[in-house]
Amino acid sequence: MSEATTMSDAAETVPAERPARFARPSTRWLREFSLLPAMALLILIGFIESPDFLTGDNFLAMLQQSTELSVLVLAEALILISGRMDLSLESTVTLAPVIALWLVLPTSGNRFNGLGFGAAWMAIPICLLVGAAVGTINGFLILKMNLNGFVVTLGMLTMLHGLVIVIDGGQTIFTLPPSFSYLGRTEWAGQPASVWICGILFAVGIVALGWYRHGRGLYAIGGNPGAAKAAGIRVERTVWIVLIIGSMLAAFAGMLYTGRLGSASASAGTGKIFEVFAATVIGGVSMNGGRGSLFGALTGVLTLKLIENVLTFGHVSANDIEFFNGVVILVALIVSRYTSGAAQD
Amino acid sequence: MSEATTMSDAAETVPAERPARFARPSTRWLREFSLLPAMALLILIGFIESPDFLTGDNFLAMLQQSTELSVLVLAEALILISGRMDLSLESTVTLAPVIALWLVLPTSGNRFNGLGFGAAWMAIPICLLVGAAVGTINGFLILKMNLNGFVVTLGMLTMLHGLVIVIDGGQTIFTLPPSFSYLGRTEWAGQPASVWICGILFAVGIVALGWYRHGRGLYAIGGNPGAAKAAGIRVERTVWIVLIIGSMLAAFAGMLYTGRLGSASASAGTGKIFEVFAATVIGGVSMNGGRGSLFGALTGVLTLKLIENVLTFGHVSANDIEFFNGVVILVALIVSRYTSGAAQD
Amino acid sequence: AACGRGGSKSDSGGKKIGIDFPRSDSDFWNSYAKYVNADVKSGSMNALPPTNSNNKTDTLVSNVTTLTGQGAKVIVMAPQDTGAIASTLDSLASKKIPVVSVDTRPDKGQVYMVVRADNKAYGTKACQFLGDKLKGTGTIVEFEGDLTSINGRDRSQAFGDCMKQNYPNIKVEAEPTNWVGDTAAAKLQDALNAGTVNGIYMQAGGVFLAPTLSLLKQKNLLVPPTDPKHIFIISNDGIPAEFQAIKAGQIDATVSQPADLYAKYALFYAQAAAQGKTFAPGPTDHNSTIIQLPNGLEDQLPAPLVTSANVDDSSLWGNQVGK
Amino acid sequence: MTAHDLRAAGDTGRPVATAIAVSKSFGATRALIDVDISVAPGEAHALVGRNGAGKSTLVSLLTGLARPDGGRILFGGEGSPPLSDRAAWQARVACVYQKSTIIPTLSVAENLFLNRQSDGLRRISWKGLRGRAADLLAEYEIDVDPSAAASTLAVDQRQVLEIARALSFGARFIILDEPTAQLDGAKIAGLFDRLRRLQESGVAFLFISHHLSEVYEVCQTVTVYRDARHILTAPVAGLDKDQLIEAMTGEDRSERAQFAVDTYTPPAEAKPALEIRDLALTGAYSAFSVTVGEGEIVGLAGAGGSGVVTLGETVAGLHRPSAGTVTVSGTNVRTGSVPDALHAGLGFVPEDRHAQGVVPMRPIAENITLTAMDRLGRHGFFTGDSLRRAGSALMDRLDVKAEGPDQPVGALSGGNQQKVVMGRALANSPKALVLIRPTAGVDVKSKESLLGTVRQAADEGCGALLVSDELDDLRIAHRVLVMFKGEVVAEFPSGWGDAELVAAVEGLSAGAPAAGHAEHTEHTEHAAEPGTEHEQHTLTNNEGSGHE
Ligand SMILES: Nc1ncnc2c1ncn2[C@@H]1O[C@H](COP(=O)(O)OP(=O)(O)OP(=O)(O)O)[C@@H](O)[C@H]1O
Ligand SMILES: Nc1ncnc2c1ncn2[C@@H]1O[C@H](COP(=O)(O)OP(=O)(O)OP(=O)(O)O)[C@@H](O)[C@H]1O
Ligand SMILES: [Mg+2]
Ligand SMILES: [Mg+2]
Repeated sequence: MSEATTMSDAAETVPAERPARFARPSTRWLREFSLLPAMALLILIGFIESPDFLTGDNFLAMLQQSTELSVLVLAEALILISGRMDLSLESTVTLAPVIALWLVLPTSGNRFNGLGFGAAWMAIPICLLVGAAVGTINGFLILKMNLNGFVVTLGMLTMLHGLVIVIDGGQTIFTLPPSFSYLGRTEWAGQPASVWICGILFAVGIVALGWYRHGRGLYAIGGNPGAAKAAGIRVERTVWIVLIIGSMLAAFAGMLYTGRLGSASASAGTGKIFEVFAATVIGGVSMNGGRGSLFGALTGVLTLKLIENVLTFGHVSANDIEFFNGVVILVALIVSRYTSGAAQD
Repeated sequence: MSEATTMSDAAETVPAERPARFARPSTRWLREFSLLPAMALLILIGFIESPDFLTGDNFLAMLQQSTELSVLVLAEALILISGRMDLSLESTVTLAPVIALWLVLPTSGNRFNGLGFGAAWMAIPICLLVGAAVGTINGFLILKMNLNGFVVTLGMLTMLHGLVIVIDGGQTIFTLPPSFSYLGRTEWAGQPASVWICGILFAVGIVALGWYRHGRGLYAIGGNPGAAKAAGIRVERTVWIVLIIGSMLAAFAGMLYTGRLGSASASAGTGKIFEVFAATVIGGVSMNGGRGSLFGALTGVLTLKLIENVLTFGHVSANDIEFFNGVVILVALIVSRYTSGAAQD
Repeated sequence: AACGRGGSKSDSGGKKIGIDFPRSDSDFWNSYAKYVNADVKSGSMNALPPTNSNNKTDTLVSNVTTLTGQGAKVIVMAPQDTGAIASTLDSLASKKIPVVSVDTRPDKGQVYMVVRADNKAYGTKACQFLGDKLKGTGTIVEFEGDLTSINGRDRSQAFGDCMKQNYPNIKVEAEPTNWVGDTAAAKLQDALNAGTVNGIYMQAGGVFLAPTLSLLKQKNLLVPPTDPKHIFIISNDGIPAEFQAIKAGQIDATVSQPADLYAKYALFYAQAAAQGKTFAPGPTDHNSTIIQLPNGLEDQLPAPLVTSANVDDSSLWGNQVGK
Repeated sequence: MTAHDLRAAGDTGRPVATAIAVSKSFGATRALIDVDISVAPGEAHALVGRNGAGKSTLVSLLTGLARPDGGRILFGGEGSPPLSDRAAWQARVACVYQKSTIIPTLSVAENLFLNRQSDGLRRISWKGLRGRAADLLAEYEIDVDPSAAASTLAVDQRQVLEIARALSFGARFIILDEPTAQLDGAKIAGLFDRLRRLQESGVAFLFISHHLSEVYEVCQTVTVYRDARHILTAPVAGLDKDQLIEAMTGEDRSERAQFAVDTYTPPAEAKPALEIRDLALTGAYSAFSVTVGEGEIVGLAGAGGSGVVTLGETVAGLHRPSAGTVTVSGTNVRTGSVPDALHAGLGFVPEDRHAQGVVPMRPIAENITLTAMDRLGRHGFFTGDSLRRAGSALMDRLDVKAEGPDQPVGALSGGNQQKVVMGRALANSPKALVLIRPTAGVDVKSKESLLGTVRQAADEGCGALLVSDELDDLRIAHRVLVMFKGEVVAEFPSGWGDAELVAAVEGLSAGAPAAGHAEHTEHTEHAAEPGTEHEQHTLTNNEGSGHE
């Protein structure tokens, strides 16, 4: 991944073979939609498999189950577009709610006793603050101390997960303040609140990245930090803000997750970061920065979810399911490679 | 991750800081040794903690426990230096021995029955062949179909792990051919055979990368694939070979692992790939290709092992151990950042 | 008063049963799945094809949604993360869908029946066995499971409490391993380097057995119990490999976690739930006790201690699977 | 094939390299259509054409990096080797590519001997390699440590390294694709010297450059391509510069804009557009002051290492100076901040198009409006339409040739990319401009159009500080300051003679401190005698302009 402080990555080098993808202008937009054929195929398979597949209930369930992953993918997509990466999002998902609960829950009366600090409604702002703090620390280590972003966030991944266990002793916390449970349970206009919120977040993100000055700036930063700097974009500050927003989104995902599952624990998000990357990159966001769209990333999430759902409806035997999961991911990749007509990066 | 077939990705020309007009004697070599101070610190802490720490037995044990990780790190370092990455090594570690056992073990008489195909000694060559096959497939998907290396190997990671379960039905295989157990148990000249082999592999790798044209070619490819091509290096072929060698090394690591643990199962290597990356990148190998050394990567492995060992000897409580692990990794990173004096990438 | 299997032949009232397997990469759960599949195939039941949640709560939650979407009226599951399933249980309860939980006891949320061996008893049995063999002194290495799982916590806690109470002179080195065999082997090697080890308690034979034996073999410590260098080992699970090791004198005992009974009684209670039967705390007709939980009932199945004396008992599930 | 054979072939007139009716397309783009070229032994053959004419594409075909779609390539009358046999290609042709093929992570020595560090499967002797590299560097009078990492070299040093490497193969045919774009006068003179000597020993060259004066200086034959087609091949001697430019552009010379530059007479109540007071950066330049009036263009000339580029970058906010102030049209700028300079009304064209200029994968419209996105709509929001409209307007103004505003900048030829960078500087209607080498690597026609844009901006009231060492650029300035080793040593009003300006740039003018001369010889990294070298260089430029 490119580090914004070096100008070297985005610059092109060397003779011959400029990428052929620029030849026809139309194909560039295909990148955003390149997963749609794969998705259509999956839906067709699901439709053939079971009459219960193509139902509003099933699709709604899929959406609801994808909310946290979507929010995380939104965060990672923003970070990747700016030319960075953050592995520690996975731990922030668990850490932020646990710290919020720990501070807010009363000092006695439950299996897990908190510090009774502040009112119950403060759980949500505290949770977001924890996210912001994690992002700030990551930004400091990466941008100010010039440490490698991959290893820093890998170290943070371990440390923050460990911190959850230090705080909750490895137990699950069941006592949730009403604000958390509200998010997990309420419906607005017949749909789960989390689906609405997630939709709104994506809409805001898509608008900001498409039609807002600072959003467009992220592409410039990820595409060529040196050029962005010379054009008057505050590269370091912007990247730092993106890291903070990313971690706050992860904290928010943690809130949704806690609300939906009705509990918070260290084991909640384990291994999720792989899924996050898979969805983001399948969705066309480049690991090298500067390329990709949030809409594409969203199709990435939905594709993974569809794969899982189709395999479940297909009654693939328990022993074979992971194998087929991998196979279908690779097939989806190949299909999207040929619909977009471009080499992936 | 840069793709060798496009020439534009690799780092180019202008470094962030304007270079001095007359190049200073280079500090590049510090990069290789930058972890040594952190290691010395860890050893000091261990020495203070317990008289059992600074003993030949303990260090030998650490070495032996690091053999498989080292071999994997060797593989990943080669791949990263050539400007690629491979996540599927983790699954190859389990898949290769399981397929070898499945083919070789007799058709009856054990709880896990194989195909009885070929003699028991063939387990080792088959295992390596499986590794080669995985590398070949990865190379084909990445180089010939131009798919993104990160997602391809992520898909393969899932698929191959799934394949292990398809083959062994999720059971642990306890019956090992003598060749496997030999590797895990024998001592040569008083040291475990695996430690010797691992040492030899690293020595070969260090010599090849340091003193042979084809080894140096990897740095050129990772540093600027277009330039490497222009200089007459067969970029695509070389990268493919590196991917194959990497997977074969992973298969070999799987063999050592199976031999040492006395059994093979799908769950054996889970999550190891994170450790592999942590060790490799802490050891100074760049995720952007073209930079880093095998010796450095080895110090990365040993540092991680030392951290674990020091924490064990320090009798850190079970709840706190992961937290401290993360903290110490970050501290080691910072120390090595300031000893090497260079920004990390 | 508990019911016998009397009603098991009758049909389940046409109500579909949805079954989710927790993971497919361990011997124990594989055996469990085999027993369940055999029972399902044998006909008497109206079960949907089982799903697999691969040790992920998320997948479990969505599998449950899918199963109920397909019309399941009873759910059999084995939530590995016993906390994170709470609101799923709540929502199932609100749909009046009873849940049978296998092996793990959900921390919160209504369950119809938990089918589970008493994990605390595992820890206690292991403690007593080792305590007796070591005659109250020595050093024991304990491979703890994942502390975020209730089974790991129960076993560790019971073992630790019992040791503290009954054998204060035995030093217990509890090593967190997260159920990873490799980690266990490394910790054991460290412990052996640091001094003598007289006993080992491994909380899961499936993952810890082979690495432990392999290491001991390398260190020439696999010696018969008569040898003073012998390390007494007790395991948990009851898989065939453990029985083999007991017969070979490599380990001394294991607690058999009855995969067959888990499967049998999971389905039994699922059918009972479909038929609307109810149960009350107390002893059952199959050598177990139903106890009251805050959120339901738990049938605590017997988990026999297996030593060289009874390792050939054909009623043990480890002697029935494969060969 | 031995050198003797080749010489013999030359005697019989058989060309060292021939391309017969080769074509090459990239997707829908036709880069070459049935073009020919033939390079005779011992000949220096120039290939010229506008940006995107297909010159570099021909180079990649001639060096075996790409396969022609049609047509044949011959070496010494024989068919070309298969693409996979790189060694055979390298034996026939050596090349300095337009884009850097230096690998920044490797040492200088290793870069010089990449993939030939040792023979076959032999072990590399690092000591031997460093020795060989030191010899080569000494031979080419390059003063760098062979064991330094290539990433620590300056751009021009890398370019010299590339040239030395290409020449070191001992091939009888050498291609140089814009080798001089990154070099200053002294180094160019050195290079030409060496080329002439090699040529005398029978080596043939294919020389690509946008500096037509260089073509006249070193080449005997010139081939012109235009829009992927072959236009003409003729002896240089019989072709004057106007004819050559006409062949390249397909337009009559008389239609081309001419810049008559007058002395600057400030308008009645003109405020200064850009005022720099006592600006200094330790180690780079000291106490620099200048006032650029509205509509005035001030040239700032300086050789490599003189500090002019760093000065320009400081004014634009890329560095924080150790002292001094910058005022744009009366507004005091917080130094060291690009956004502040931008906000005060400063437009900036950076030195390096690739590293600081364009974001290659993003559309033209986005690149060209990057400095002015907040003006596209309210509160920072804008629509795709307004972006495209603003982009198109700027593209029209700069005469950017492209499929449309949505095309990624990376797909444009170098000249058009440079226009985008210039457009970016003009996008926020600046009151003052800082331009660093704004025409680097740009063809004659585009150069004129770029400079025309600068003039136009000045005529509309914008003040400009033009940092460059190209005489053609500086010709549009009302006055030129010359900096040497961080100090302003001379100032010329318009109408300066090339010779005096070049002399000042090289530190030889009357105003230059005496000590400057002595240091200078060390600085230009030439071991040659200073006197002859400078004479030659001055001559070079005189000769060049003589053709105008
Ligand atoms: N790999 C490629 N993919 C797509 N188009 C390409 C590629 N290489 C070159 N082109 C296009 O082919 C045309 C010729 O390009 P080329 O680089 O040969 O021009 P040039 O004459 O060398 O220009 P300049 O003077 O700017 O270097 C241009 O339109 C360019 O955009
Ligand atoms: N930010 C800075 N701080 C300190 N010294 C600097 C800085 N930037 C450049 N220098 C030094 O100032 C001197 C002049 O460098 P500069 O790059 O400005 O010259 P230049 O005219 O651009 O030369 P070239 O043609 O080689 O690019 C050099 O010795 C350089 O190392
Ligand atoms: Mg060119
Ligand atoms: Mg410069």
